Amino acid sequence: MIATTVASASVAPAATSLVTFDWSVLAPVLVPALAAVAVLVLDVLAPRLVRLHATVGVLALVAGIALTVPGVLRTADDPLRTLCLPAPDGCLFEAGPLASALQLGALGSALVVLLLSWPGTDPRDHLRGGPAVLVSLVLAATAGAAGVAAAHDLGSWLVCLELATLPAIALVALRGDAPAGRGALALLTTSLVSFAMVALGAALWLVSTGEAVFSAAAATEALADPQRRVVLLLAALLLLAGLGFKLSLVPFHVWTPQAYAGATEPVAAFLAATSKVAALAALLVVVRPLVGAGAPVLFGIGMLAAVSMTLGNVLALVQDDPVRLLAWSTVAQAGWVVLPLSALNEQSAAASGGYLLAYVIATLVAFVVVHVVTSTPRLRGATDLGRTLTAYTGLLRAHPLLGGALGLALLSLAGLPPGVVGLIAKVVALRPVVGAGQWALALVAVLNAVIGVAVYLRWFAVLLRDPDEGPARPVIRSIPRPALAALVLSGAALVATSVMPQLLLGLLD
Amino acid sequence: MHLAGPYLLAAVLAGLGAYGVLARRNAVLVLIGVELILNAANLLLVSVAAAGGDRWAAGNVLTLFVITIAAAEVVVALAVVLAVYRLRGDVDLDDVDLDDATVGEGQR
Amino acid sequence: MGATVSDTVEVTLRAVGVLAAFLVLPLLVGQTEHKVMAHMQGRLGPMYAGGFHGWAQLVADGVKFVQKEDITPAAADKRVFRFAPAVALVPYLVALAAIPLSPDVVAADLPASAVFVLAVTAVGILGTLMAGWASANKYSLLGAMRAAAQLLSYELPMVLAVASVCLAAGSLSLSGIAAAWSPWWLIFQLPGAIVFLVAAVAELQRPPFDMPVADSEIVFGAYTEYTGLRFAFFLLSEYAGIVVMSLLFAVLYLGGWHGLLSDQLGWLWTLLKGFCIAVVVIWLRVAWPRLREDQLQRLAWLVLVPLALAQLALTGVWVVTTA
Amino acid sequence: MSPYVVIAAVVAVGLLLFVAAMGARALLAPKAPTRAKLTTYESGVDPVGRDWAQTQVRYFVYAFLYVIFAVDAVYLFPWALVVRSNLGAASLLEIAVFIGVLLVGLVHAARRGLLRWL
Amino acid sequence: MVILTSLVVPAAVAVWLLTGGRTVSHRTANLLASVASVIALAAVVVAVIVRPTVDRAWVPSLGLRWQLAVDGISAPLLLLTAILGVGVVLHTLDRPPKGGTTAAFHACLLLVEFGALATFYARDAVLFFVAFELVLVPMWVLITRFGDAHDAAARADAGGRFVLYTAFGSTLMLVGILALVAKSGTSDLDVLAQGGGHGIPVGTQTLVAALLVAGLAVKVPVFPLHTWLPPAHTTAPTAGSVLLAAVLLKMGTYGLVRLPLASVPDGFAKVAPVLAVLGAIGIIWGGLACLVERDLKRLIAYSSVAHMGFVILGLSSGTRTGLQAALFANVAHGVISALLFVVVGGLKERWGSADLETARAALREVTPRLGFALIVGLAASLGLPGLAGFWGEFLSVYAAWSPAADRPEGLFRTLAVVAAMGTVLAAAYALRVARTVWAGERTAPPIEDSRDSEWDVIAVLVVAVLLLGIAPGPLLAMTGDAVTTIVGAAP
Repeated sequence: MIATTVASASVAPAATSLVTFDWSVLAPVLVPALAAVAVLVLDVLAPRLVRLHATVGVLALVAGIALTVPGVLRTADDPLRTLCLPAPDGCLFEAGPLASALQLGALGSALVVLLLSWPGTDPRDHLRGGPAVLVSLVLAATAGAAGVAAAHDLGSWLVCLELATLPAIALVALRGDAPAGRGALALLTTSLVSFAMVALGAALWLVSTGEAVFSAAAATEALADPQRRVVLLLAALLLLAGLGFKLSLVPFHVWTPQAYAGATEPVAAFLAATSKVAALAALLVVVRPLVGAGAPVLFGIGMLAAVSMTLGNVLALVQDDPVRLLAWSTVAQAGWVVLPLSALNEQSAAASGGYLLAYVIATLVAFVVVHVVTSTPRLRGATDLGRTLTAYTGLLRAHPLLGGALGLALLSLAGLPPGVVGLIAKVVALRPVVGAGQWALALVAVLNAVIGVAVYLRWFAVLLRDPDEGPARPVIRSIPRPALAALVLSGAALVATSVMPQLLLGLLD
Repeated sequence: MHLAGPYLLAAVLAGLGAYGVLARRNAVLVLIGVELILNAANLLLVSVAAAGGDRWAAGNVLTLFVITIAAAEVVVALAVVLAVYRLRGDVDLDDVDLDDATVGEGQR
Repeated sequence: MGATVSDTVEVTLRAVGVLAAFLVLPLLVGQTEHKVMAHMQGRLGPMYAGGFHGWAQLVADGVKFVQKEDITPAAADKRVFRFAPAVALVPYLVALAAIPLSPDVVAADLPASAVFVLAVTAVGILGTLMAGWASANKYSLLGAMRAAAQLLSYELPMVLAVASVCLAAGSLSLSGIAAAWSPWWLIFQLPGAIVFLVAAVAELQRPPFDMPVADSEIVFGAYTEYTGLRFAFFLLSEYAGIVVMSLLFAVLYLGGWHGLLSDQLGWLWTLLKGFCIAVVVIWLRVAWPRLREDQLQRLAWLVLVPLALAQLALTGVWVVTTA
Repeated sequence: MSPYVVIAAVVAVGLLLFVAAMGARALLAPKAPTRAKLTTYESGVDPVGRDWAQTQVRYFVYAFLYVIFAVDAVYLFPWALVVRSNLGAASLLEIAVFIGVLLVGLVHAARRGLLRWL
Repeated sequence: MVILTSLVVPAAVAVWLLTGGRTVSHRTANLLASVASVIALAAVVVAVIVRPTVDRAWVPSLGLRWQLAVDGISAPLLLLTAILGVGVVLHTLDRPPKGGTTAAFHACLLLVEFGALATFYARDAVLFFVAFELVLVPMWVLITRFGDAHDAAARADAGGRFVLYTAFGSTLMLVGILALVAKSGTSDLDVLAQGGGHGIPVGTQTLVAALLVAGLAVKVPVFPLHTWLPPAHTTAPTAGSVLLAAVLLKMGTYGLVRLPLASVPDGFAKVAPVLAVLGAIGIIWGGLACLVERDLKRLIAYSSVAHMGFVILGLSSGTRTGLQAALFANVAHGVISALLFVVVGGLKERWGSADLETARAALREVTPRLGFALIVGLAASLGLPGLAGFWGEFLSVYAAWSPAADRPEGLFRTLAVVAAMGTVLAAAYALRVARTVWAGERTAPPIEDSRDSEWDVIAVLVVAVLLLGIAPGPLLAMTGDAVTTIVGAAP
């Protein structure tokens, strides 16, 4: 199925003399996509060299990351463009700083996920199809995520969005036990419904604007006409709802805890990080031309954000499985992510992206630690203890590196110093809302900031305890090297952005 | 070309599909509902293209894309069904719980 | 709409014409099968009904079927069970309407008739699936599953082969394809033709691809519970299928009405070529043993699909280099 | 007059044929149902178990493969129409990439034993 | 440079203690922390004299700068923080913390000091918020990890309340700050103070002021948002209580001066009467609670609520005197409450509980040093002339009696009367404590008197209480100029 979608993605840009074609601009998308196919070929040729497959994946992602740099360095008014047809606003692919930063986020988080699921690190995982399938799926979904960020027309947008989604479903199912099946089914049904909505929304977009590109000019023109305005708003609503599924916004969130709990931790990390980047990137592509759309969409996003935060936080507060906790926290954070969009001004897209990236870094670190703790053999032979909060008792003292990383991640998610990046992200997210004078929404956000603090400090308090208080605490003698690399990579990003938040925010403008 | 007919049909299809998605808690019926919505979308796209309303024949091309992606979705669905079958020994999707908002541990 | 009276008359005439062809041609093929098979097996076949070489045997069979009791099993899903024969039969009728015998002799000259015919014939399998499912019989269900799997597997090489022809002709219309045909295609499209023929036979569940109705294992597959006229409909649909596929093959690969005396014969050429193909299909039934389910699938995926793809590549390169 | 009208008429005629034939049957055929006659046929013995049995899930694999590969038809036929235009060689290359990716998938699946009939 | 020194040294030592030096002995950790806090103190002293400024870009995308400076308003609080920073570390020398590693304890103390100093230095509104948040986690750790060893549930509850209330307040404040920044276009506090809210409509000013006041009131704390304070004080270790009362509460009042009062004065004028009423209620409420409270630490916490009520009243009056009074009372309360908490913490350590009814020897009889310190603290607390508490409270009441022109005079005069009654309540509860704890004839069971580091800290604090009471002039002079820039030269 990856094959199909990859291929259709490659069919989309017709390489004729009519169309400009710049490989280097497309590279952040093409490199992982090609690597996904290459891994499958490698798997056919040399099925036993699983480390080689993983290496290819890692190298492709590193290359992809390097290739996003030119886009990051551009200004918002002058993005890298390619696949341009000879018409006004006719470019199908635009990589400005925001899009490139999101690409960077997607590729980077996928890199951490790949390192984390390095073959042989987790003896419990007998993944069906072998590591090559996992690597290939991750790469394909990452290509989709990178593509959707820069997509400018309905076609590549749809294809890339689903390319980012479908492999994720398969990834969840890969663990191959009952919860995985259930999680995959939940995710599957959700993404089917979401795709239906998005497709219908895209069709209505075309109907109302008469344009297959996300063009601000065409949207403005459609908004001026009362009849087309209704259609366009309906399209926006459908697109928003469809993406709400992917972003786990309430009321489209129910799949999140099931899928996270069913998947392996690396895959859950992938869902929480890369998939979310893809979803938000897709949303930003839609929202940008709608900046002038006015109240209904604005109100809708604000409502979604408020409800998501509240419900996510409240339910996260009562979870005992760290993965489920992180799942509900995703729901809450998704609310924060779209919060600035309710202001619908120039700042808000970058603010939303900035918040998302901060969240992605922190949540990745959390997942890395959860994975290491969960996959470590336990003292008294219990198998599932990493999946309860008590398993983290005294981690800060028992294993300072893991405990410190997790602690910093949790504080970042809570938005408390020393997790300064989380705090700055909250400032960034609230700024457009306050600037637009949406006081009610700001008040809800304030309340949720407090509940969020409670959510993460509840876990953090467990880390702080005396290690001897906990039951059968994990004996983590040594962390496997790839997992350590993942930890160092994501942890370093967290520390660096906490000390110098500009590293993160500077990417976006 | 007069577009009222296709648009009306699309609205009916989308409505039926939405009903199927919303009302039925059965996975297969949800899938059918989704297909209906997708066909409504395709119908809209094709109508726009037939009316010559867009540049680059995008309506037609998008229809192909939607069909492709829908097929890919079905493939993934089949794969997941296969996986579930191997776990549970049957492929009865009817009792798949679609609105499990379980707090804490999900029921096994 | 603004349809005039003459339009209505024309449409009715065309539809009735198709129906007439649909009722006559399969009988012709059926009778041929009776006789050809008999002679291949060293016997005479029907000799009495109607007098001359038992020409009316199938008509007599039909009359017999009408008079037989029609049983719907108590456990069956009755509506689906009763409607399944129509679903199996009507698609071939519709397909027949879109196949041109000559540029003029065609009931409905659709712009993309090649794709249309492929799509419509694929619906026929739904009748088998419905029959198998609604019978509430284990043999039926098994047969239906086999039939469906077989159709799925062979539909792909068939589609690829047709795509290759369309590519070579630059047209999706059967008339257009036949018009663009040249004798050189007999060699150049040979792999595709073989793939198409094999796939067509498999889709019709004719021997040697009759695993779905393998009587020694699953009685009569999806049709086990059927009796009387409904059963006859399934039989009819099989022969109608032979007619449709043979004509399609004739149009796609043998140039349809192109022949030595094309000006005079025209549509007769197409019929003649189609008849020859039908005889080949009959011959295959006599000459080959039944393939096992796994052999059948492997043939599709590991031989026919690659072959069809190779044909497609060949055609593509040829088209691009000569264009 | 659109050829599709003829198609619709043919469909109607087909259904009419079915209805007429069934009508004829109703007039001509005898009707004497008995319980034994209406039981499910299982080669002469009494039916065992439920009416609808579970079937082999492996048939799904073919559905699975079919959906993957049949989609290429969606692109092949339009491509067949335009390949003579100025798209030419470039489109050939693209369709080759497209089918190549599909083939990689098929080979991978075959290598993983998906096509083995167990 | 000195500003950075005073910030970087404690932070660096804290980080090292949390990472590399996790296993050092108590002595070593204490020595390091002492050195760090002494260096910080020295740097602060220099900074207060020299008044340097730091201005470096941090997050250009947000316009956020490391903009640090010292002026008359922050100088006393900086000094107070730095002195108490040394004090608490010194106080810990003979009391190895329970519940966690000593390195972590010292690191938390230093981090609180770092955060508080940064808050007082900050001249950028957003930076102020960031620094404000900085103290949360270390303080929370001090309460939940190192607090009352007997009752884990109470620790968790108190820590949770502390952190949640404060986070709520600070996020509310953030909304206010962001609104202010959005409206005025700058986050530079000095520019904001000079602008004085010109060009912002009064309605918006009021809203912004309400948000800022509501947020900061949690931290002060103003009645009815004070309910986090008693449990936090009760469970926190002595060092934590001292920092909490003497430093963290001051961040709230300091914020009130810096943000709403200076930046949106017109809006603050609208909010001030409400704030003043709440302050007055706090005075009475705190006093009444003290009359019936049995737990000594909790009692002092309630008295803090009352004292902060005076500060709030002074701030609300909108006059130069009121502001000066508030700033003075702020510092005075810092010193007094620190003294009381050290004493009461010591008692709790010795008795095992801070309950007034616990049978114990009278302090007058067995521990003259502790007894003396307690009496000084209580006397200062009730506002006895000649001690630190007097000037602030006296001037506050005076300012409330004659508030600024745009304040409702009748209301403020009533509040002045109420506040004056509050001082009577203070006297009553102070005497109650003195009678049950200090007086009496019993000599059993005996407890040890204060010595070594504890006595050193007490001595310094007692001296400070006396100095502030006898010679308020220097402190008032220090704040004078800055106050003038905020309220103008009016009385």
